[in-house]
Amino acid sequence: LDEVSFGTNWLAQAEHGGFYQAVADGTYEKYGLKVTIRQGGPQAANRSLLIAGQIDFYMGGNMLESFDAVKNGVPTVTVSAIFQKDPQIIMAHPDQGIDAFADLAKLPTIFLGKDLFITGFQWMKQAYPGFKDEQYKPYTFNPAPFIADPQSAQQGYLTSEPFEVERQAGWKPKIFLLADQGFDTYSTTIEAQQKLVDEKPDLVQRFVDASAIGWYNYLYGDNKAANALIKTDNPEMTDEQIAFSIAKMKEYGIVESAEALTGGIGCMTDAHHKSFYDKMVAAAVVDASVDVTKAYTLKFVCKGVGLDVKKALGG
Amino acid sequence: MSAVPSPAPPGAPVVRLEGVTKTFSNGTLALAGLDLAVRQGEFLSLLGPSGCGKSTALRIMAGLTQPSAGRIVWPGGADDGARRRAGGIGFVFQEPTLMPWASVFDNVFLPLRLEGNRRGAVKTDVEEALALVGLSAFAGHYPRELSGGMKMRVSIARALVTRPRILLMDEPFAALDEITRFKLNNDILRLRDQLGWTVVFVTHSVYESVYLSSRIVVMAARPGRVVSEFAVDAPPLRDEAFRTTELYGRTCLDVSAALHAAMGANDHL
Amino acid sequence: MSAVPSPAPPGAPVVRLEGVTKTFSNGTLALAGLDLAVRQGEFLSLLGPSGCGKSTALRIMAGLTQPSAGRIVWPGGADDGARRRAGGIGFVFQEPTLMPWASVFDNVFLPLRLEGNRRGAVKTDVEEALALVGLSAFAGHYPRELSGGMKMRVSIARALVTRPRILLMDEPFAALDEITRFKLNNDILRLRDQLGWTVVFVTHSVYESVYLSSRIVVMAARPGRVVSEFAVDAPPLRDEAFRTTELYGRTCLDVSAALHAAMGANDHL
Amino acid sequence: MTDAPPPAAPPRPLRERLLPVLVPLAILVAVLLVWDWYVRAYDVKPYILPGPWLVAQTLVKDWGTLSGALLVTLEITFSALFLAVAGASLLAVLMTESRIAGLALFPYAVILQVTPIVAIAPLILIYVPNTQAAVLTCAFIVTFFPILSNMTAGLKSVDHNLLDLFHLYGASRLQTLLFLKIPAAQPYFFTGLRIGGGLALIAAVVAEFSAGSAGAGSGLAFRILESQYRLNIPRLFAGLILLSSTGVLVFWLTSLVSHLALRRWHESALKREI
Amino acid sequence: MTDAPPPAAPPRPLRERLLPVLVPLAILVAVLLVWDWYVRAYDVKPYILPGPWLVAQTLVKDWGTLSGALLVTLEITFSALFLAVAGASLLAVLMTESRIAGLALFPYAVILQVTPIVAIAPLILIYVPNTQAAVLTCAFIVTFFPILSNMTAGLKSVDHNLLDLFHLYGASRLQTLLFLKIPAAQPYFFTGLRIGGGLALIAAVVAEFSAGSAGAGSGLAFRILESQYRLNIPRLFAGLILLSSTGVLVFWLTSLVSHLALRRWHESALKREI
Ligand SMILES: Nc1ncnc2c1ncn2[C@@H]1O[C@H](COP(=O)(O)OP(=O)(O)OP(=O)(O)O)[C@@H](O)[C@H]1O
Ligand SMILES: Nc1ncnc2c1ncn2[C@@H]1O[C@H](COP(=O)(O)OP(=O)(O)OP(=O)(O)O)[C@@H](O)[C@H]1O
Ligand SMILES: [Mg+2]
Ligand SMILES: [Mg+2]
Repeated sequence: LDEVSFGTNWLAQAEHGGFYQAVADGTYEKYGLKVTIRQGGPQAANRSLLIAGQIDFYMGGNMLESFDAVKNGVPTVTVSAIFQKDPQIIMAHPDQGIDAFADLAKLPTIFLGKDLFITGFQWMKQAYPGFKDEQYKPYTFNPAPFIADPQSAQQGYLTSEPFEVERQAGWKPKIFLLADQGFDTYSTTIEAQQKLVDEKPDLVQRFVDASAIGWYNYLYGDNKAANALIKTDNPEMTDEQIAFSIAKMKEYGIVESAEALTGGIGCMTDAHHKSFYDKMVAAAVVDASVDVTKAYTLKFVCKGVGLDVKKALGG
Repeated sequence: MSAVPSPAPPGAPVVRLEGVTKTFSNGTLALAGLDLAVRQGEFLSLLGPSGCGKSTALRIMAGLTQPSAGRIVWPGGADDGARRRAGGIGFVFQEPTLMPWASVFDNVFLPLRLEGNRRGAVKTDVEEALALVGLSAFAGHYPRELSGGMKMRVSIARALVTRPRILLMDEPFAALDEITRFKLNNDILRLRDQLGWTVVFVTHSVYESVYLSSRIVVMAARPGRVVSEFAVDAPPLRDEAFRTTELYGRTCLDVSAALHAAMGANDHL
Repeated sequence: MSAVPSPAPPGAPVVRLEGVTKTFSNGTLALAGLDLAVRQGEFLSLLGPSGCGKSTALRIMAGLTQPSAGRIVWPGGADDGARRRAGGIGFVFQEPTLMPWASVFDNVFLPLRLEGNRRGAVKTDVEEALALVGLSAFAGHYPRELSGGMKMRVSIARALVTRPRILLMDEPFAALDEITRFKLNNDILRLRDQLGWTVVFVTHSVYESVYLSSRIVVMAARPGRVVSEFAVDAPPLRDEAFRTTELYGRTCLDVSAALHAAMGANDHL
Repeated sequence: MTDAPPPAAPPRPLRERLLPVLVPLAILVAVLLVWDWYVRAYDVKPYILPGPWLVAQTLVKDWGTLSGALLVTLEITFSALFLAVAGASLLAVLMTESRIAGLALFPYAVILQVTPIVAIAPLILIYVPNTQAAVLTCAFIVTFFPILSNMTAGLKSVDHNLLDLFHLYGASRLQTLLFLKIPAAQPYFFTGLRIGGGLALIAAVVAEFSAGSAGAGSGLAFRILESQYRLNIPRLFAGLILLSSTGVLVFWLTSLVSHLALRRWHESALKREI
Repeated sequence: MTDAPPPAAPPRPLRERLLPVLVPLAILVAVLLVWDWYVRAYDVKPYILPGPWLVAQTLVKDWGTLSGALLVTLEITFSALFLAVAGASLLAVLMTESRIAGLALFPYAVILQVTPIVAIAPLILIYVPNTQAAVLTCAFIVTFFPILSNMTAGLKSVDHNLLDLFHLYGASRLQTLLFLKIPAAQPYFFTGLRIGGGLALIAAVVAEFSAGSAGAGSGLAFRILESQYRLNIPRLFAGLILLSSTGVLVFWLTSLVSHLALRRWHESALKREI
């Protein structure tokens, strides 16, 4: 067995389900891998650990991170993209007359994490006139200020914040998936060091394939064991929340849409990458000098791995 | 500086300690049933072995220490605070007790400042007081830059600068050479004559006490108490010639003997 | 405590100040060209007006202050540090200079501790020194709980506890009553006779200086300098009878006169 | 004729001793009442500011999770405090004994102080073997400087006359340090310790935030952040209150140590004899 | 016969005065050289640890952005320091003047100290009008306690004999405070200020992290975090270095103020007369 460590970018949750599934049901082992999952968390530094070579694979949040890596000469590449759409949302109070995404520009306050502010929000300003820096207030992963202020919007993760807000405040927030508004980055990617890709392509391929199979099993098969693992890593996780997340992922086609439907989970295309890259260049989030093709490799994906499993499970 | 409305008539008690006992928190019995009356206009010296409670008695009079038993009576009227604010008391501590961050001038200026005077208004008062103790040239120096005797003289100047009605002095001249000491002795006698001071004076010098005092109280140690008392029946304003009188010589001998007796009365050394 | 290899023969200089000048950083000229030799076995008193540089001279001898010009010569050999570590010097500062966080016992124990002695081994030495100054009962007290005179006595005990070869004392008895003072005077004379001390002694009391000294140096102030010198030709071990001798009376008068002259020599007061 | 007020009656030790407990307690009750009133009167939602009663209930309910987390945090706190006290004292001694060392090192101590942990946490994680050590390193960095500053100030504030005394008796540097400078620096040291105690606690929390372990073996900080993320605000407050009480306790402990060391001689702890 | 060493030559003021500059500078050069050597020798990639030369270049290149951010941070720093000094001094006075107030308030000051900013930032954001004020509040909270602690210790350490003197001359509480307690507390106060200076800077950074503005008008913290997100590690280091230098400068400034105030009378600043 090859020992492999995989760092996620947040606490264990349903959005990481496929990886836990592959650990739990022995898929990785079948592919000759002994995988340790290092969960991330608020301010955890798993990305630095990938760069420093202390872990082998890292779960990237979106492609911008990879573009930045190229720009700064950091030799990491994206080898697979589990999520076709970034589950990043902006949500607003339901009773404030916010019907379209562009209406958000009317609100005096939008709570955003710093990373989304320097990326997604820059794009919003460019793509939708009316958004301006003055609207920004920092989001500290506590939705209370948003709930308290009807004239505000807030970033969120499709599968998390709306659930919490509804549970606590009792109303369903209006949800705008950024991906559906044009912020079409891949998400929950698998990043690895270029060196690993060059020297052990076989190992990378095995990890990518096993992960995809894990995901099919998680979405359509018996995921109890995976959820148990998730709950050991993150004791706060509830079955209710997991069920909500899985439902949302399916509803919005987070994992399976576009090319993934035919190429299998993890599939990426040059066109999709370029589309996002061009938007980011236009929004001046990314430098035009970045060679976008260096940010990823299509070598390992779109091979239809796991489609059979899906079929077998009746998905 | 400030006028005191109605000074008590000469001879009337200004302050009276009645059966004052002081036990410190560590258990030391410093004073046991001390009775002592200070009369208007008198010059009272306290004499006694080291550690017999002279400083403690003086501090109790000044209201700096509370007796554990007994009481202090101020027949003159007014309460503690008002009396002090009336510029009533001047106090020379046994140690110089200067503010290290303030110049000599500012240290002497302090009591006047606390009375609400502005620096410019009382500059000459401060300068006079400094001149009296021979430190005019050192007004701008800091306490750290002075010799031991000079510090003590600053402290004396500070006590005199308000021209208080009652002067309590705790071994003010111990750190001074004899000539300065004699000069200051005479200055004090003269000022007392002019201003009608009441003085309570702690000293270790029998000669000094006899030269200055109208009354001398000898104390014994642990527990501190009065063992004998002497009146010096001579006019208050004296000069060096007084040291050659028979009264002076005899009183010195008497007081010395009393002091010896007081020391013998306990296993002091 | 520690034996000093070869004490200088009686009469040979132990330490010599040659043309010592001291200007403090604030510009005060404390000493100007002071020449002074301390001889083996002598009891040298420094007398002079307050602020004339006695303490400064003493501190220079002890190596605590560096002269701005001139030099100190220690003919006895060995350098500064070695001399001190040989238990050579005992020093009584003008102020008690006690460690407030240490008990009386520990304060007196300090010099012995610095010599490397363990507490148990020198307990009796400390207790003897405390008994000498009459503070046996206060060994466990803290400096704050003592009277002014008692603090000074702790300081004296601390200087004596190492039985140093040379004793420098800066007005050690100023805060003490006359009886304690006389007793300590006699104790010092006796110990000096027994142990062959060389003593340099600063005092303001002419009588005390004549009673104790084999030589008296009178200084004048700003700039500090020697103005006259007196030898007291009497056996070193004296008693109260000495105070009635003609030599004593005459020397007192002479020294007093010299002191007066020294004070007149500047516009001191 | 007016008599001076009669001498004060002998001190009432019981009341004297109860006061330091009763007064803060009374204020506590007052704060709780106002808090409760505010939450009720303005109908503040529990996910914005939960009432005290709800927080108390949460504290009891989640005691298992929270107390475990508290223990983890306390361990880091006291390790960091211990290391910081030891390190800062050593460095302070070095810097006051040698002028050159002081000049050379102080700027770097300052740099350590002003470097944001959040920014260098990743670097620390890379160079330090495990998360535990990383958290401890971060907490140490935060706690270090105030103790160093106070210790240095203390060591420099020694009475020059006492220094002379030690010089005179040929005290070695070590002796001067042990018997003079360190005792004399105590009042400053203990002030530093009082600041450092609370700071170590908050540093442990911040360190956990930045370099943090997550999941099962994690400390109070993680629980607090997690509650925030989950909008479990009552638990967030329960965690904060646990943290605050611990802080007060640590402060009280360091103050007690300070009082015991100083009460016989230093003005700040001495009762005035009146 | 051995003579004592000749009296020390008159002090060499130039060398004396240059030493405090030269020594840290020498160390700085040494640190830079080692850093440079390490980066080259082990071929450390610039995205892990950029070499000093690269950082310097970045500093120059990005000076426009960074210096603007620095100004914002500095404004918060000095506002927070000023508010903390004022507030802490006032509170320290209140707490030492009234035993009851001291007992009642100190636990709450401690609570303020140990409450993690990150956790209460949302609350602050809700209750405070704008981001600027929120940042200032956070920075203030962090800076407050060390100054309070030192100031309190200072006000309590007044010589009891001097207190007696003031009592004797019927000084009012205000007079005692102004002419005695405050001057006497200076050495402690300045120690607190030295800690507080650096702390205010780091507090401004932390506050910006947690409650902070971003974008055009944002401070150094945001730039540092942004560089971290965007993997622009040389700029991250340039920002850190700017921050450190500012910290050293602030420290040096507070030390200078302290020295000027104490040099004529307090042991810690006084040159020994030897
Ligand atoms: N703060 C204190 N705490 C405990 N005991 C004290 C305190 N102050 C003084 N004493 C004790 O009280 C006694 C009397 O002290 P006091 O200072 O009144 O003596 P004194 O007569 O002035 O002596 P001296 O001539 O040496 O100054 C002494 O035994 C001393 O130890
Ligand atoms: N640290 C200092 N800085 C500046 N000037 C000083 C310092 N110490 C002493 N002086 C000055 O030096 C002169 C001599 O001081 P010194 O203490 O030697 O006097 P002294 O003869 O011991 O006086 P006293 O009998 O009053 O103790 C004084 O004028 C004093 O002002
Ligand atoms: Mg006394
Ligand atoms: Mg002197």
